[in-house]
Amino acid sequence: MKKLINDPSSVVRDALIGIAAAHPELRIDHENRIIYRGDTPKKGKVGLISGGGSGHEPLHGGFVGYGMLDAACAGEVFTSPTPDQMLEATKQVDGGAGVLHIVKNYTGDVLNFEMAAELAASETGVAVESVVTNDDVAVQDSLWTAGRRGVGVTVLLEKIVGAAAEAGQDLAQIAALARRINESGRSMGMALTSCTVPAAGKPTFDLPEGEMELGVGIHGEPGRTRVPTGTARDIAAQLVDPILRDLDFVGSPVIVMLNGMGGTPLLELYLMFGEVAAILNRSGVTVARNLVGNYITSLEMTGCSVTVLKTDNDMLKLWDAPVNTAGLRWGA
Amino acid sequence: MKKLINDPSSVVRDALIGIAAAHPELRIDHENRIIYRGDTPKKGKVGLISGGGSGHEPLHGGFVGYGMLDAACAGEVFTSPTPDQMLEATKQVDGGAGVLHIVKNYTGDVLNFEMAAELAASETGVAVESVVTNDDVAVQDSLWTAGRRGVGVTVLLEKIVGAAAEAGQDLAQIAALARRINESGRSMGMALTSCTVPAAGKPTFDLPEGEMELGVGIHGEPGRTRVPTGTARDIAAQLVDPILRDLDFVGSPVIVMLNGMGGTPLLELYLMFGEVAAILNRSGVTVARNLVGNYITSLEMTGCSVTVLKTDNDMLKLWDAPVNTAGLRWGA
Amino acid sequence: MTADTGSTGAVSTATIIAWLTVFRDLVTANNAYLTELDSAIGDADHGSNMTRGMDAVVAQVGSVAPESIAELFTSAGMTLVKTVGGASGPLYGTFFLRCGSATPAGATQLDSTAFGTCLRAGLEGVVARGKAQAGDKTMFDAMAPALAAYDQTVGRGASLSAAGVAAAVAAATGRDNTEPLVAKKGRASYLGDRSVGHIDPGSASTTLLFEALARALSDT
Amino acid sequence: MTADTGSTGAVSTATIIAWLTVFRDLVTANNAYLTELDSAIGDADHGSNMTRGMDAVVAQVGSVAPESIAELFTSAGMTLVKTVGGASGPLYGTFFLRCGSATPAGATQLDSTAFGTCLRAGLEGVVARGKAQAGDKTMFDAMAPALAAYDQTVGRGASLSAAGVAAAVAAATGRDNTEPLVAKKGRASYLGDRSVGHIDPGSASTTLLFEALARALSDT
Ligand SMILES: Nc1ncnc2c1ncn2[C@@H]1O[C@H](COP(=O)(O)OP(=O)(O)O)[C@@H](O)[C@H]1O
Ligand SMILES: Nc1ncnc2c1ncn2[C@@H]1O[C@H](COP(=O)(O)OP(=O)(O)O)[C@@H](O)[C@H]1O
Ligand SMILES: [Mg+2]
Ligand SMILES: [Mg+2]
Ligand SMILES: [Mg+2]
Ligand SMILES: [Mg+2]
Repeated sequence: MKKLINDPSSVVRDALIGIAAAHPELRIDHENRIIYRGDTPKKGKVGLISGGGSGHEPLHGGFVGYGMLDAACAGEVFTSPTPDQMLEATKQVDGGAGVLHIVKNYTGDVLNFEMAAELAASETGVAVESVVTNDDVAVQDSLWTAGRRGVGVTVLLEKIVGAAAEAGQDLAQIAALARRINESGRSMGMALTSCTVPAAGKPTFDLPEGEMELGVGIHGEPGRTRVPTGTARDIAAQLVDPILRDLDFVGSPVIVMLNGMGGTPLLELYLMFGEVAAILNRSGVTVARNLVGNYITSLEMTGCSVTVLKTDNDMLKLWDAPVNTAGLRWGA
Repeated sequence: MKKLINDPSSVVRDALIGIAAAHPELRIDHENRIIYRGDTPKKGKVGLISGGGSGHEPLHGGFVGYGMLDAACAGEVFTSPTPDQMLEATKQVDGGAGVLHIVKNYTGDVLNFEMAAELAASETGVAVESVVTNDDVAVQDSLWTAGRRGVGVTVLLEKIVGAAAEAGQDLAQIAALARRINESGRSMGMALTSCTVPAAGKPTFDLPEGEMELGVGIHGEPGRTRVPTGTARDIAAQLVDPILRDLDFVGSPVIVMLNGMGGTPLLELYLMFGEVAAILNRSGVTVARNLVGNYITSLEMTGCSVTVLKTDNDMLKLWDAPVNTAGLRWGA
Repeated sequence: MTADTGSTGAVSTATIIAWLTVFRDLVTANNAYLTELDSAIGDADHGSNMTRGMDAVVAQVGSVAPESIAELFTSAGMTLVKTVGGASGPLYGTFFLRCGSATPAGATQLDSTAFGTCLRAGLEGVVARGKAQAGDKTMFDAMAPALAAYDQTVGRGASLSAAGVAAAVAAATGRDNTEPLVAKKGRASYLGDRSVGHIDPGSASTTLLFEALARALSDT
Repeated sequence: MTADTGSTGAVSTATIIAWLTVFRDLVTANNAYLTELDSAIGDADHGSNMTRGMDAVVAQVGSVAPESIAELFTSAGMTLVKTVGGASGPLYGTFFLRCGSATPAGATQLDSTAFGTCLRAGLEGVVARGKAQAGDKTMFDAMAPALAAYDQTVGRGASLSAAGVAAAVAAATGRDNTEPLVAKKGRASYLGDRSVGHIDPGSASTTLLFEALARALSDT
């Protein structure tokens, strides 16, 4: 294993020290591993918190700041944070208008946020709503399983509801908006190589030359199927087709994110975006906005994911509103 | 070789198609492989162009836009662009106030920009100044060699002179500022793994477990020495010490960039920045601003580089001025 | 009424401390194995999750010296919830928290039936939290058979020690039985059919939990 | 005055076209080899750079059918400058551009001395552009000996064909002699002492240039 770390057991702690050094505008609670906006709580504004395992940077800590999250709780690498972290963050960011928990649909994240919400209800007067993202079309959904994973839509959702909170929408409106965004977005990912969890010390899986994992998530977990690699054009089709089969995107402006898994060069991500945009064009889907880059990653895994989100003018306005975070910034 | 590409020979062309799709605010000349600001030339503003081999993204195309470059010429992967590209860009961005060529010190870049400047002088009336960056302390400098490589300082320079051009400084002032920045900055890089040039089809070098290349540049070239890997703390010292030995940074506010080589997770880059910042603090160097992320990369190489730039209040003001590019954005 | 000749003994605070300590030792020794299982159908962290959590539990128990069994269980549960995260944190945490709630306050000794009631409450907590059913390929598939075996062994009047061994053996069988299953819950469910042919990591750590229990009960 | 019995012949436009075409064929066949050399002490692109450039040169020459030797050289030089980039683009480009400037306008035939003058002008162009000196571990170290051998062979009245062979042999020796050198120019110079023990990629492509010349001149 080759990594720029001091010790596998101190990766998250050490990285938080670096984040604190790099971003004096944020407030870091090192003991609880929480990254706060410097000016939270903002009186009257709904507080937005998220969190999850580390290793997906810039998600979520990189999305804390004006127009996006109030706080992000950092778990160990690929391990969701604990209820006490979320409870503490919930208390700290409440400006009297309640707090939204943004949760990616993984058993660990869901259970820990659930316990945090229970604790918040019993120990504090803070109104808490939770939204669970589950946009990954690689996973077959069913009432009887853990359901779909939450992946790329989480990034777009955090931006849009962040702007809504900044605009003064109340908790019920924001929770409803968040659920609507989740229902309107779909993602699909692939990997050319695995990542290495620091504590595990070796790649989670082996992927020989000529093969790729199709339908991977963001935890170095194997995908739905192992298939031969292909050209960027082929791969783009293998990512976009299942998305378009799952939801009708024709007729509404969409936001497209071409997300890198962490180890793929930006040159290739742009190249892939070109292929994805071409398919969407041919399919009659109108790309109104886009993001190309590493936004929700899986350590050094190479590969990418595509997220398509159906929007309307209101959502686009919220998307365009100023945001000022380490990972996403415009208009501010 | 595992890459998200269609064909090794069309990587740059295909990526430019993606960049055009992702950034309607830019203008792409696909034939000449030039990325332009949508609104260039701006009458009375000094035009800024740069360029180099592809594979270093976001450098340089990602730095085209308000407050930074007017145009970037894209070469093949790791191969400097050609004089006709630079000549064309020079003509296109001249708003009557002349054009600055920002050149990284590699024989290829220098020779091609030199020929472009000769052609501009003989074929056009455009006033051209060139600045060559050579900030890499890994390379021993000498009159009798190709000298030091231009690396990280190039990014900071493009931002700062971009703001100066926006503020209306004239060509002579801007060229002088650019040279002063180059003289005030130093960089040092390392790699844990090699990258793979698409046309070569295999890694440029093999780097076994437990070893790293110290003093690498950004072209997958081997470094100055191969040494055992160490903790992030050790590696930070091996990068920062030669920088501090080369130039005295005490007493002036510095901008520090902790740059990823392309394949290293952001989590590790932040962790490294924490270690670098600690060393600088201990050494009495005042870090006024910082950048942490992938800014001048070497395809999927893992590793990082540190750049330290000595500034003054004027430079910091230019640094803080609004910038709106794909790769660097604030205040706009 | 039974042929078993051992004493039925009692579970004391020392037994619980031994249980937790041996469980810590077992997950530490099997850290790489648990992570290996989690690499195949998960995210390669189950070993480090359990080791981190049980290290904290044993440290906490050592530093505050809880005076009752309920306190011990609650402390272990709270510590797991606070230090593990992931799916296993809330699930193992809830297991011990519910064990604690089901233990009479202040009690320092439990007979085999009362202890069985605690364990059963723990299992019900896991189900309430995780909604797993038999055959979903989770820790439930080791825990439920373990408790059934415990109850059955105690029911025929055997010793606590024998009940512990029976539980451990049943857990191991339950763990092995997860191999051919398609995962329905947790991270492995994303793999669909590809989860077949792999042992569920949580069922493996639960087997260690009951192996540890068997060892702790062997001294009762 | 000489024992050489071959005709001294003349260089025609056809000779130059053959030279460029064979050079294209040789760099194409040696693409991986040149890139391999460039991987060791450079950035792994010399093979693809030269192949891309010479493909374009041959395509261009074929499409416009230049009528004089000077036009051929100039076209080759311009095309290399426009399509190669990197260090080799301007250097090989300048080589041919200067060969062109040194060729009498409109000439379609050159004797061995006049042709030697062209080549010498090309070498001087490379030096003017790249400032390399003997022993800097660059293409110069193959090109300079090649021209010296050419001049010497022509000087003793030997055939163009013999001069081409002598140049190719000298280039190859020059290439091999770059191996122990510490690079002073170009990308390999960043390696300092680590550049020792590797052949300079540009000296290898320059050797191919003179091998191609030898083949083209063998028909004169
Ligand atoms: N809903 C559930 N009910 C019971 N056990 C579950 C459930 N979901 C997951 N598990 C158990 O948790 C184990 C995984 O734990 P761990 O790897 O620590 O967490 P994570 O999956 O969050 O990485 C699985 O092997 C499984 O036994
Ligand atoms: N200053 C110079 N003078 C002469 N030849 C040079 C000089 N610099 C580099 N070269 C030659 O160029 C070759 C490298 O070409 P190439 O790999 O195509 O370009 P780059 O170094 O830009 O990647 C070197 O092997 C060397 O022979
Ligand atoms: Mg996990
Ligand atoms: Mg090159
Ligand atoms: Mg796991
Ligand atoms: Mg090269």
